[in-house]
Amino acid sequence: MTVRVQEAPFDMGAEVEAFGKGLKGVGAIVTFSGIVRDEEGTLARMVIEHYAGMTEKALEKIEAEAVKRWNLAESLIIHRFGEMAPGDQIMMVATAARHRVDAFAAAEFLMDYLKSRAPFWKKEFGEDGDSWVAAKDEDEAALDRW
Amino acid sequence: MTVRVQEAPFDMGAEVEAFGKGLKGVGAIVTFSGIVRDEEGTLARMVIEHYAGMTEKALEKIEAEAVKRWNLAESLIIHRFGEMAPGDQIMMVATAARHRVDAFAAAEFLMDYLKSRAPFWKKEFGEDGDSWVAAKDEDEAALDRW
Amino acid sequence: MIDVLYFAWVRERIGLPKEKIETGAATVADLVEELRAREERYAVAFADLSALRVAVDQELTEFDASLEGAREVAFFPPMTGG
Amino acid sequence: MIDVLYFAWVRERIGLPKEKIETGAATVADLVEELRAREERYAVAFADLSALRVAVDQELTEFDASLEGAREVAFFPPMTGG
Repeated sequence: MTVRVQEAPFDMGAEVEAFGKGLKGVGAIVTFSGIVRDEEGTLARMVIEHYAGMTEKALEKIEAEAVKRWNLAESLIIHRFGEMAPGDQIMMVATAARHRVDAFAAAEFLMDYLKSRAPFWKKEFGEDGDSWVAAKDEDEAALDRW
Repeated sequence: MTVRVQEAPFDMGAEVEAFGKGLKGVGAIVTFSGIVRDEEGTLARMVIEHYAGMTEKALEKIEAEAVKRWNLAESLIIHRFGEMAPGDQIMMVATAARHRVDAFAAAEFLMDYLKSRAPFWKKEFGEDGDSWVAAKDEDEAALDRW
Repeated sequence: MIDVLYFAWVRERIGLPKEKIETGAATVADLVEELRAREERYAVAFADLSALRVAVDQELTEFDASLEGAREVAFFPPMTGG
Repeated sequence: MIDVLYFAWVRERIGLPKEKIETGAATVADLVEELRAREERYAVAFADLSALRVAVDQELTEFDASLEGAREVAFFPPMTGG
């Protein structure tokens, strides 16, 4: 169970490789990675602000909840803050379990909670100036299924 | 949209890295990898038999169905056959989409269909001799949700 | 002449992966009947059709499927990929 | 004395990320009332509480939460991680 909040980019391939190493009794690994969409070239850059101090705590709480609900052998959350360009990786989660059902459900749960319960805020800088990304009703609604 | 059926091992980290490169309009990538479980040390090796000729066709059909149902920018299925040891990677799928909901749903769909509709058969060689892995009712039932 | 393929424990019970069979069977089920009548090992392999799956020309199908124009029929247990 | 933090557009509207505030407010809502009364920029930032979220001592909570013993209160818009 690992949480990392960092400004630096991360190497998705290397993280996935390292995550899978040496796990016992694991038959299924699911990963998700979130990427800055290019929005057809209108987005110049994105800046993610976060609440240093609370962020790790919030992510660890979400992860602990996932561990309570599903039979997980391991999990990982990496989330960046600071400035990013279109195509850059923003974050990733990985879950390892004996069976695929647990690995998938836990990864989706982590993503749904992380979207609207971890203190990150995205600001987009584009052709038409800059604006804070608005939270989506569907992201809030996604929590109801858990 | 890529399908690869091969005997050789693959490098999950490198595959994930390559899969994400140069995709346009993508905000979400989901990967699944299936691993030979060690079964507490009782499993010596696993051999996967497949139906050469039909396998690629079956996987391409499953992938085409996923593309019809969800808004995917890219997808990948790699599945090995032949001899494997506990801890080895058997297969992986990857899906890339604008939104996470599509990427997750398509990856789960691919896995559910691949489990019981692609012509692979697993045989386990262990302490108590060898045996063909039986199909699980729950895997057949998993198809009903799609 | 039709190619008949066997996989996994069906292959092991019958003792070969593939054979050419001269048959006038109209459906997969008819072909199964012919095979069952051949030898004990076929009768054993095809004892319980609910434990078997069939593909005609590399497409999954049912036991009542027609063999008209078919070049290849494959018998195997439920698949266990992933 | 309590640390009050602002994030995203709340921070931008109020014009600072953090300040120490001397307050006797019993709840978050009471603190919001005090802030609104201070200056126009606070009134603007806190105009619509349904557009805001609050954390007390780094735990998400509601606007009717007590401030008893609280050291840190943070105000921000709905989160947009992932």
